[in-house]
Amino acid sequence: MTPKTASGTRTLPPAAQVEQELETRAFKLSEWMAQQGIFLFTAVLVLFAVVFIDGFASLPNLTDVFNRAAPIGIVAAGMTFVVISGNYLDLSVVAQVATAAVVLIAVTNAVGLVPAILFAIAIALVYGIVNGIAVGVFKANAVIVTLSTTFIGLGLLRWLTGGSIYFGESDGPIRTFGTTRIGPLPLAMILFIVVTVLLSLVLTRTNFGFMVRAYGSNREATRLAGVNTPLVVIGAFTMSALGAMLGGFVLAAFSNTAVSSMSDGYDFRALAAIIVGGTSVFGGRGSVMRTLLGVVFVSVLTNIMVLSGLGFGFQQMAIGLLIVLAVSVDALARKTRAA
Amino acid sequence: MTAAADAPGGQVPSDGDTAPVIEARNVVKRFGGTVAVDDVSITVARGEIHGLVGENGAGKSTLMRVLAGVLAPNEGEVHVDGALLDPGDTRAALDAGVSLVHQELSLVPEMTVAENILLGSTPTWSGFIDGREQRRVAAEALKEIGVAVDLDEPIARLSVALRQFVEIARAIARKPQVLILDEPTATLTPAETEYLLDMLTRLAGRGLAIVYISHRIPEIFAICNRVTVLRDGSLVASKGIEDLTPESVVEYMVGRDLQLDRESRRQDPKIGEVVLSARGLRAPGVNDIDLDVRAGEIVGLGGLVGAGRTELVRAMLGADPRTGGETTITLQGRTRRIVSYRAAIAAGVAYIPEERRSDGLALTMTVVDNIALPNRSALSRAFVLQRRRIAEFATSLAEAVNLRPPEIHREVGQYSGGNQQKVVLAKWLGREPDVIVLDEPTRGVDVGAKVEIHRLIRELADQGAAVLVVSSDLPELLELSDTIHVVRDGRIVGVLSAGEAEETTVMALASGQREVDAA
Amino acid sequence: MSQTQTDPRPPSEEQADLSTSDGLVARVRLILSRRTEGRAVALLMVVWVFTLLFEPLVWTSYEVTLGRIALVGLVALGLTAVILMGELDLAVASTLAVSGVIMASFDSLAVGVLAALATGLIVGAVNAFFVVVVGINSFIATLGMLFFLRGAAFVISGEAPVRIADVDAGIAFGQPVIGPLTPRMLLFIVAFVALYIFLSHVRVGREFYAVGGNRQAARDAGIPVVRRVFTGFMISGFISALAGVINTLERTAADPTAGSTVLLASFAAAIIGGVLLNGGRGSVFGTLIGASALGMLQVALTLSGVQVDVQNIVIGSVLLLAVITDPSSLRAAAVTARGLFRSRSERQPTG
Amino acid sequence: MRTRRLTGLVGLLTAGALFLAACGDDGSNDTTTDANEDAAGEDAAGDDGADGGADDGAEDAEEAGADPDDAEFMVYALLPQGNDQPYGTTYLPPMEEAAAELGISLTITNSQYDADTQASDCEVAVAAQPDGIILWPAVGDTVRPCLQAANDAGIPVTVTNSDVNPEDEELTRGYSGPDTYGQGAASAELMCEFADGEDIGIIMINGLTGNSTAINRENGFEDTIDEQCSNVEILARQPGNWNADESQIAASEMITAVGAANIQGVYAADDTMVAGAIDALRARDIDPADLIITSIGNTFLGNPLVIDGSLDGKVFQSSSWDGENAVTLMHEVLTQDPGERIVRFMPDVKVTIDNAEDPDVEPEW
Repeated sequence: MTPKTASGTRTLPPAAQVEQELETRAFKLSEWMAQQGIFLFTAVLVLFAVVFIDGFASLPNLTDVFNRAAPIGIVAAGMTFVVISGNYLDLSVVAQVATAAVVLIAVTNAVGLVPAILFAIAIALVYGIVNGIAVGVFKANAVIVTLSTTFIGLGLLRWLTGGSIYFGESDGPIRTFGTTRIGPLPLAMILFIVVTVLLSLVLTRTNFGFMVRAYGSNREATRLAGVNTPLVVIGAFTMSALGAMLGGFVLAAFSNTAVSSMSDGYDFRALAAIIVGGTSVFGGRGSVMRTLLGVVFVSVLTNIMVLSGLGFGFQQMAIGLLIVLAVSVDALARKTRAA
Repeated sequence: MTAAADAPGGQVPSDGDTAPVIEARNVVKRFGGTVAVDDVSITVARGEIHGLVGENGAGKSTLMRVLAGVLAPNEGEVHVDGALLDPGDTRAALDAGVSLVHQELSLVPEMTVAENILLGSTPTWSGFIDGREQRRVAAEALKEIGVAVDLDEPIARLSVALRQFVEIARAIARKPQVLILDEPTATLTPAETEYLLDMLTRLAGRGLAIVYISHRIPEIFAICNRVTVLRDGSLVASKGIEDLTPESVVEYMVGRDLQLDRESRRQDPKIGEVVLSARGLRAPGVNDIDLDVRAGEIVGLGGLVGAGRTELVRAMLGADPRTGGETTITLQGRTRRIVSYRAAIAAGVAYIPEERRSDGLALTMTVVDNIALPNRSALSRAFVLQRRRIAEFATSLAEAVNLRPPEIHREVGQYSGGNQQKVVLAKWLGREPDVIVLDEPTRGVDVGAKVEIHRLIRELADQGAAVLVVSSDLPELLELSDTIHVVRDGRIVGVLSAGEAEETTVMALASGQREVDAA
Repeated sequence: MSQTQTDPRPPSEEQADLSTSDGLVARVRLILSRRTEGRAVALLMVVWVFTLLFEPLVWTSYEVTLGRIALVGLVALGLTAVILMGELDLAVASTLAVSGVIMASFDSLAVGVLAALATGLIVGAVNAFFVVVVGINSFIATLGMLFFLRGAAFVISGEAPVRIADVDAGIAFGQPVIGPLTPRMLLFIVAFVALYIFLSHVRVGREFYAVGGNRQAARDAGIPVVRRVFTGFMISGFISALAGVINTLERTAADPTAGSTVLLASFAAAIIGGVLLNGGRGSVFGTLIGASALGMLQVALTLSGVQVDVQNIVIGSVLLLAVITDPSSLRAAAVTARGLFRSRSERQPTG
Repeated sequence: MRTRRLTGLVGLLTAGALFLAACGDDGSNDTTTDANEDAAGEDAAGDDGADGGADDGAEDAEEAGADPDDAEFMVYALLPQGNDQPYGTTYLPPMEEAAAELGISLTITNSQYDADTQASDCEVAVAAQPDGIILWPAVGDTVRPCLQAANDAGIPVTVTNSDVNPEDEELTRGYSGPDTYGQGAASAELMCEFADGEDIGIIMINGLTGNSTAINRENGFEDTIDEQCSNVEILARQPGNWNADESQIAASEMITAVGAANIQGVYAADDTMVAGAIDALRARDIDPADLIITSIGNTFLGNPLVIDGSLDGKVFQSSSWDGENAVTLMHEVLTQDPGERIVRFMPDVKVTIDNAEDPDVEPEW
């Protein structure tokens, strides 16, 4: 589970050093596949669907695809920061999404929309900071840390809310948000795009996002460049938490209901999308836009399978195969490059 | 298994039997363009301790790796007991009785001493580990080198010195005929070193053939019967110890016309006030160091691998925790204590680490990104990176360091060592540092790049920066430095001014062959 | 490092006081300090005290407690073998489910059991193939398998529980055979002893530590790393399948959704047991203790009528505690803390 | 008493935390002592979290179980859900009230639909030697061993919410709750009524894949359709996982798959999911009133839909009835020990526009 830069020894054997100095150019095609494969795959899949699946190309169906993609996509977009920082994943999104959804509807019903949102943000920050400190300061393994915060978080949520299901007012702001369309497009879908673009900008254009990528690429080099690395990690987990929060909002608004069990499986589903998108779990390589593609790819695939009447089991099997396939390409590319 | 392996090294008599146990014939080893070992032949006889000396990068380690079958030579062959060793087959070399004690430790931290000594050849009884046998062999090996370590102690709990000895015990346990030690004393204290040397003489006395690689001339003269000197990959001398003097060995090692270096030295540098200053600095591997670097001055840190120079600079800058002492940086009359690495960077320090690939660069990122990393704040407004400015900035720096080809959007990992090092420099040049610390700035760098890097370093100094250079490359050290501090065992054992510094004097100090009162 | 620089004595002496430390206390302390299970033992003791004081039932009806420990611990044992090599196996729960379903879909129990166990071995081999041959990070490879196998379980079972051929045999299987011990507990004990011996006294198993602790050194020493990794994953796969078989027999039916809580529980047990996720450190003994602590805690909390949510809060806290009190974590935190403290004093210049 | 236990637990965990920190340097590579000192502090802080969590637990457990001291009977209730599912959430309070009234001290477990956990809970329960065990099977096929064990220990078992397999019935003293199969069947009967002989195509939205209630309802519905109205054809089916979002998307996708024109009806296995399905129809500007839609449940989502005509009919299922009767039945068994097995089905009230406003079909969640 060690990211590559965390290897204990700081010196390479001299011979190995010399060898590494030599220019090692990647084999072009496999390289390209690793880099651009997801674009190709998505294109092929969509093309296939348009040709062979009746009704796939229809607007309502594409809307379904995006409705599938929106909540998980926003969560994945946020989690991308954690993955790129070389910390594998944030399991606690399960607890975070459910909490955000419940808080949004319950507190809106009780007090109002604004306090609800503020409260949700506060909770997201707590998650981000707790996970971030445990991983960034204590250098504890992200998987276990977020696993335990999931236990604690879900436990607290269910214990405090008694696990009830919450319904938004049938004409409340949440419902409005959930049903409003701009032109043919549901608002949630637009939010999904906007958030992804925003997060993508944060990752590629801002000082912070830059440090996250650098940290994921080489922790020590980043530290020696004078970066406050614990803060970077805390930041990454906070982005993940905020993404999870928005995902929870969208999920709640979509059906105007919220219940603590509504986000089951979001942890690994989000990670699956990120990996399929081609972001490397070794950190450093990847982008939010790739995650967007990954999410779209997975939803298109699921959609196709539902349209062709295939059951839940087959859907799971397909996703599993997909993950291994997508990463195999990357791995083989890395091998050919090393060779 | 060859017949040779059956003859346990321990018992072989050393009665004047000088038939070569191991023989390398016209070995050539290239790495891409660079020739690491050029047509070298050596022979080692039973009971002989064969010293192999040369500067860093002279090709000693590579030659030994060939002998031990770790590397396959491009040309030439290795014979053990007259039998040809199939190249690049570690297992075969081991079976033939050639054991290499690696320079870097290759032990499993969580396994016990006994287990590590027999790692890979664990005695088993139908699959089950034969604990008694394991402990017996391990104990025997340890007894043979006369070190008492608790067999059940996990390696992780041993001192580096003891780990080194366990490595040796491991080599001995394989009942080798030839024992190759690559810089075994690099991490040992004088006492431990002395102990190791006695041990080797004892082993040789029992007929073991030993190849001993070291920079440290006194050690060579303490134990070796023959000495082979390598320089730039080729063999320059191979004589019996009686025909050599420490001075002559150093001459052979260095043996280079020094005129060129003289000219390229800086003439009358304008040296100002003390900027970077360490007092009573203590850290693992660093013993109570005082060090000053003045504005416009290039201070060189000479010494052998493992002398503690890297530890010194890292502790000085707070990159690694220190156990005592303090560092200050004085600029425009304002003195700041350097309490953390980030404080040092904030105070205007630039640090080019020794391990470029693991500590210096984010290899999966582009040149621009790497250059931007330390300068990100300057290049972003309201936390937003300004792409165009960064690109221009990077381009200009890429030109300044003469990056070839200057494709700033290429992944650094795809550049050669020399170019990578230029990128490391570029990313710090951007900050116009007042203090710049370089650790082995030209290791693994081609000649062309080397010259340019030297030029850059001088320019920095001329602009009034305080420069501290760590280098194991003597000509480089002499060529660059205005003052040279020689470090040994974590202490500064000599300070030489550009004028009086000769390669021989530096080497003599570094290797402890000569103690001089600090100039 | 520091020792080498400060300690002038030759190593033989330096070692003397450690090795020849007579006096039982020193001996014991030495032995203990070498174990990796310390924190797990501490936790177990706490749980013991708690249960003895407040839930003696945990002890009086020990066979129940044992049953729970076996349930939590079995898969964790197999997982430990993989983690010791610095790899991960997220597919254990799905393997458990799919092997159970496969077993139940045969008309003959015997054949079914064999088929299920074979499935486990194959799954392990496939995981290993992707990890060492293709070169995928085991985390992802097994993540893929997690989805795939779960899906397979649904497909094979037709998305509904499958009753085993011979229900009475299943019920009989749930009954004690030796004293209060049911086959599940016996198999758990056997698996533990076997793995313990394998990992500490069999060369192949012991070399797992080398593979996880310093893979390069392992290669240099001529250890066939690839074969070891295969072995490890196949052990994990086999044990998961075994757990699947046991559960299916005891429940008299295979449930495609089975094992929902297994994956995380096993990890928790191993981590609390002091197994280092980066590999090379830990032991099945530690895992056993971790599993026992978790199992007893769960039983005790259940008996106390604590609802599952609160149980999760407690277990989560314990787990978090276990990771941040890992020595390396404590050191890392200490360094950062010192850094913060220093940079505050940095403000006022001196001299 | 439970409070005492838990505070004990908390205290000891805290002690344990410090203990752990103390043992912090076990097996570590040359640890620096000061590191551990610093850390001990860090860690004590970390522990407060655990502390807080468990404290909550303390009070909670107090609320959860009735005061045991003057309890006549001690009963274990092995449930597969609780506060993690809305049904369970509305099932528990009436159950606990009833227990308090009848002087029964309840210990409730939640296996979260994991058969193995429930089996283990069952062992715990049997070991505790209570007066009775109320069982809500997590996976119907897997409970026989548990029943066997209870029987051997002479502990009466009653079943709630979803009945055990016929061959296991002799091991139980009674069943109260909805006939989950029957609910599916009743919903199908509604469907047949409304279809009224014409050939129609419908889409089917089921519960969580693999979940026993989901399976029973699906079978009940499908079998009845086959027997009573072969004119109704199930064109497509997908799981909605008891969840409005999933159900809405799944429904919408099935509409795409089979074509809106071919669909004259929708069946969803519960109210939450039918609400999602109706949203899906609306989103495609299909007026749900034109379709025959039936479901099962008692949520606040359901009845309004019936009233506004979009949901034609549903089978009312009262979680409170369910929870309350689970206890009363057990009490009956304990006090008057009736000979044969009592089966008390929750009345399968069919809710249509005619009776949607009746108080006895008042939504509960």
